[in-house]
Amino acid sequence: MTGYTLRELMVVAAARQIEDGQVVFVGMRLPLLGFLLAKRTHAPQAIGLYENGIIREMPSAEMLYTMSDPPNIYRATSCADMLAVMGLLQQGRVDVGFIGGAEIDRFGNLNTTLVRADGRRAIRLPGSGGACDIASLAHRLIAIMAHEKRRFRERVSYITSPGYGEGGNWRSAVGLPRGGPSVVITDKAILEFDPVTKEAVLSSVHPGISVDDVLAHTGWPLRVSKDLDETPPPTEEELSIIRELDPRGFWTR
Amino acid sequence: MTGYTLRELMVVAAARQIEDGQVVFVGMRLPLLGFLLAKRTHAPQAIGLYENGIIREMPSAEMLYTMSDPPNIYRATSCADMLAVMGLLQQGRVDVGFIGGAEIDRFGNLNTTLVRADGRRAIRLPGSGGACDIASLAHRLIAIMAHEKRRFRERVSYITSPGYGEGGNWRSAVGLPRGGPSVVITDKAILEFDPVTKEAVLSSVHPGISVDDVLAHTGWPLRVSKDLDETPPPTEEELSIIRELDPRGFWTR
Amino acid sequence: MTLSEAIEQYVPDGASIVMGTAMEALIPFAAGHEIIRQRKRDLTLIGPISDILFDQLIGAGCVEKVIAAWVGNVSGGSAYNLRRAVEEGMPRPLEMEDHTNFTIALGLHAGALGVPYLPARTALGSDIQRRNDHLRSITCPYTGDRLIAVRAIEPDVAIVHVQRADEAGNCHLWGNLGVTIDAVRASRRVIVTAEEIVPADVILSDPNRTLIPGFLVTAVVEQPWGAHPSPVVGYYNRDNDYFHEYHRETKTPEQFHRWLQRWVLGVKDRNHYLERLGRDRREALRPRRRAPSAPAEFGY
Amino acid sequence: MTLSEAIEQYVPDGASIVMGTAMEALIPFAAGHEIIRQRKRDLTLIGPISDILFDQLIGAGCVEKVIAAWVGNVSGGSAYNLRRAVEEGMPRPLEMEDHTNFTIALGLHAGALGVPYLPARTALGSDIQRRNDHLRSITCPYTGDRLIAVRAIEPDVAIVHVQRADEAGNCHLWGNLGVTIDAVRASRRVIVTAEEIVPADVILSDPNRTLIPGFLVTAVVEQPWGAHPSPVVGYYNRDNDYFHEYHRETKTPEQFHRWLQRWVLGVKDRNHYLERLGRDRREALRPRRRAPSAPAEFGY
Repeated sequence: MTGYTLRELMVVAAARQIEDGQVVFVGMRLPLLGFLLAKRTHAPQAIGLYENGIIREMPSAEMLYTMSDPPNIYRATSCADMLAVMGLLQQGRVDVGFIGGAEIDRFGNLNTTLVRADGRRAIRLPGSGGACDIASLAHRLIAIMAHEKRRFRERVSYITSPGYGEGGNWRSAVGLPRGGPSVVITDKAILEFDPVTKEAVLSSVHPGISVDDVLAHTGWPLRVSKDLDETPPPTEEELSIIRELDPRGFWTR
Repeated sequence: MTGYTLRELMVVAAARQIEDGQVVFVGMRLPLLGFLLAKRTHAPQAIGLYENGIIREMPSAEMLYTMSDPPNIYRATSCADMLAVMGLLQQGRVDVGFIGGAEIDRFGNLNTTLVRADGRRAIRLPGSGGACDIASLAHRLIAIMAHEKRRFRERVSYITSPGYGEGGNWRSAVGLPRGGPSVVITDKAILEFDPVTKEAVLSSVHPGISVDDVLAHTGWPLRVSKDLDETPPPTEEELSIIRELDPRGFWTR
Repeated sequence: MTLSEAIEQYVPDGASIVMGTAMEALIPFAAGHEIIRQRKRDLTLIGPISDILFDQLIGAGCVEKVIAAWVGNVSGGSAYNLRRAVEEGMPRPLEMEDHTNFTIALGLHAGALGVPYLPARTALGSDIQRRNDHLRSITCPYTGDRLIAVRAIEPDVAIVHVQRADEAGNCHLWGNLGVTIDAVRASRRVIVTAEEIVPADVILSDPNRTLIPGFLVTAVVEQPWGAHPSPVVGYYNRDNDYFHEYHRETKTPEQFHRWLQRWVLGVKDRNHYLERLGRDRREALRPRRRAPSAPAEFGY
Repeated sequence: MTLSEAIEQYVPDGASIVMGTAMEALIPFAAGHEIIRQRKRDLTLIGPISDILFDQLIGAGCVEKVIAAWVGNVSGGSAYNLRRAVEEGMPRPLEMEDHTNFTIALGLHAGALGVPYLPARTALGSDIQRRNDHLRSITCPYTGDRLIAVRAIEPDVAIVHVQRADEAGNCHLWGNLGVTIDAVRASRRVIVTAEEIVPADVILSDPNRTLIPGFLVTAVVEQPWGAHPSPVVGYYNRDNDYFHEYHRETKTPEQFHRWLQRWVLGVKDRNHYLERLGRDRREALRPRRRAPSAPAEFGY
């Protein structure tokens, strides 16, 4: 694990989820870095949508704290309104969407609204923002989050962003037109979802992390794929680009 | 009737329907001239909406053949899309709307789609454009048309733009949120509508036109108001402005 | 890609096409004429109004159905080919799906938003609503109000003309927009004709004017005067005489066919058309004054 | 009219106010702080996200209800006043109507279009939908699809910050627009703060950038730096440090009250605030390069 941080690995794993020419609902922080890394490596034609109304192909020249920072506006492909980009999302024109989460459960449902822990007062979180929309409407959802037992719970206490609900064909039963979580990228591992039951399956562990460690930090008996991989580490090229994008390590250290 | 044409009188009558500060769905030809005349006389703060997306307070400097002509864009208040202006109309923000018509009936329903005359083949007309929307959604509808028996029919053969339907509270029964025809300005007279039955009533005849002439050119037994007026002729000021707006008499001669 | 190639590749027989989306301005006449020259058949034309372009396509026998609010000659009145097609089935029968401007706009907006319908309060009680199964009556789940549900319109192709675009199809357009933005987003394919192809830097300098992003555009073609005789603000004014001439010269099928021969079938392409139009006539339509927009500052 | 007069006249106690309509940019902090200074009470705040402005109003005790998709500190994380209000009822209980960004946008769009609701495919199966009676389940009359009906949102007041306006309130704004246009149209009253009041000729030179026409505007106030610490492209960048400081300095009610005293209650008006901010800090936020938009030609 020398030579790179787990966050750098997460950025690389995120970037690898983007194919060239795809339309990506970007988000901020690690997903944004992942998008920029993908643009600089294997997906130069990828297109980024931001829920504030920005469509952007050319990466911004400076680091962004928020998607509405002036460097994200300067030389954007288009600056329109939220409805314009949400309309594209609802039409099914978005291939991949990234979101984070405070809690996730066995079927990939995410909570960023209200956390109820046993015997403690409920904790109010900021809420959905566009996360629920991305989770509802993108073709593939990538969730990125810290792998902690209190976050990986059997059932989330509030479904902010629908995953596969109770599993199986729940999504189409409730009327969601497509999509669902495809991959969960954590600081320990990568989870995918069973194509039939829609239950999360451990598919890849990061170098230096044991399966037992992952299982110990997951709040339900996590299934392990019979084709379990080790997450490929960042290449030299990927690392040098990330460090150019985040020179002070604000996000990745 | 010396000194002005009936079309000039119609423009003046249209202008007088606009109060200062009102929002007007303008249309073209005589209504446009009426709007411009009102702006130059008693309603300098009136605001014009055009269904192509233009909002305009400053009158255009040149005559328009269509509402999308460049002089209507130059120094407009706003150029947006159709939904923006139709949204304002649907919200109830439009005080007055003007439309023309090929046929009108006793309850102010207008037809610009399909004319069926006895024993003859149906005639296809251009259709609604925005007329049905204006008739459905403006607070007050002003219709402007030639007064001919074949146009003023007991029942129109096709309701393109709803007036009062079958009279009474028909509009609210079908779900229309407001409005209805307020005045019909013809080249012979002005018709208003009974507040209860919603039947057209002859309220004013133009100078030099007899009531019998109007009745003879109306395809149903037209009620005559007991307060029948003579339409006030244009003032010198009004006439000189109209002739400045339409110097070659393209619309008003 | 040439305009001819774009039409050949992306406008198959039987396609539904939205055109004339900026109302009386920016009508893609060059593209429409190319469709006629390529003898496309069984098309469905969609638009709020279309001025005389729809009438020409109808008269040339390309059209099976029109979904529109108004078909005519805006400054002239009736459209004779439309009348002949509806009243006499000439040159072929024509199905009309009558709308209002607003219901066309909402149908395309529904398509652009990815919903199967949008509710509205217009056209209630009209024969337009009663005779159009895509304008059904519904009840609001909150207020109980009676509304109409305007069904989504999702054309196969949008053809739009704009002031300027870059080679990737990112477009700057201005003036009245009509239903252009929603039409582009609602359609499966988008063909853009542009007065000018400009360097990407020009487009990137003003992302708020980039109302059509290139990734939604299937083909972009530089076509100066591509909207003549309709106007393109900043480039040329409306050729009103041309519309009046069309009205006078298409009253009978024979007259129309002479007109069509002169302006469409008998010209090789748009350059040939412009030659026939003549330099003087074009120059007379050019703006007589300059009026550039004040800059907006995008520096940071 | 001064900002203080505008807030006094048009923001009564109990009003519903949409703010932060351009997301993380152009947030009307000057207006929000004036609301706090005037000790308005029982407000309903509406917005997709609000960054820290909503948190400040909540902490100051002005707010009864929030209708929003996200309330926090975009670059910092949690908003402590929001948490205290929801979790502990401090300084007063707070009702939350949870939305997604898209349902807020659609609710305002419904208001702007004058319909009681709009259909959507988002949030189905979520607890957001299940617990919000303004996001009811409906069935499409054409396809039978299950949809949600997003109820119209019609705020009493929209408060927006823009780059430039004329004295009649015709506004030029650019950059990401968020839900600004629909919020303005959906609201009964509109208060605009503008970086600059410019001559009408500047605004008239580009009607396509006039996204807010003056006749919809109730009051327009020149307020340079009116959005600080949020960014206004072309005028100033985001003051990221300020957001981080806010996060560090508002963890307890006592800390928040010190912060509020320093930046809101203890300053007379925006000029006083800017003085306290200091010239150097402001200058450091100014754009370091110029990047004017290419002109669009409106001559004819």
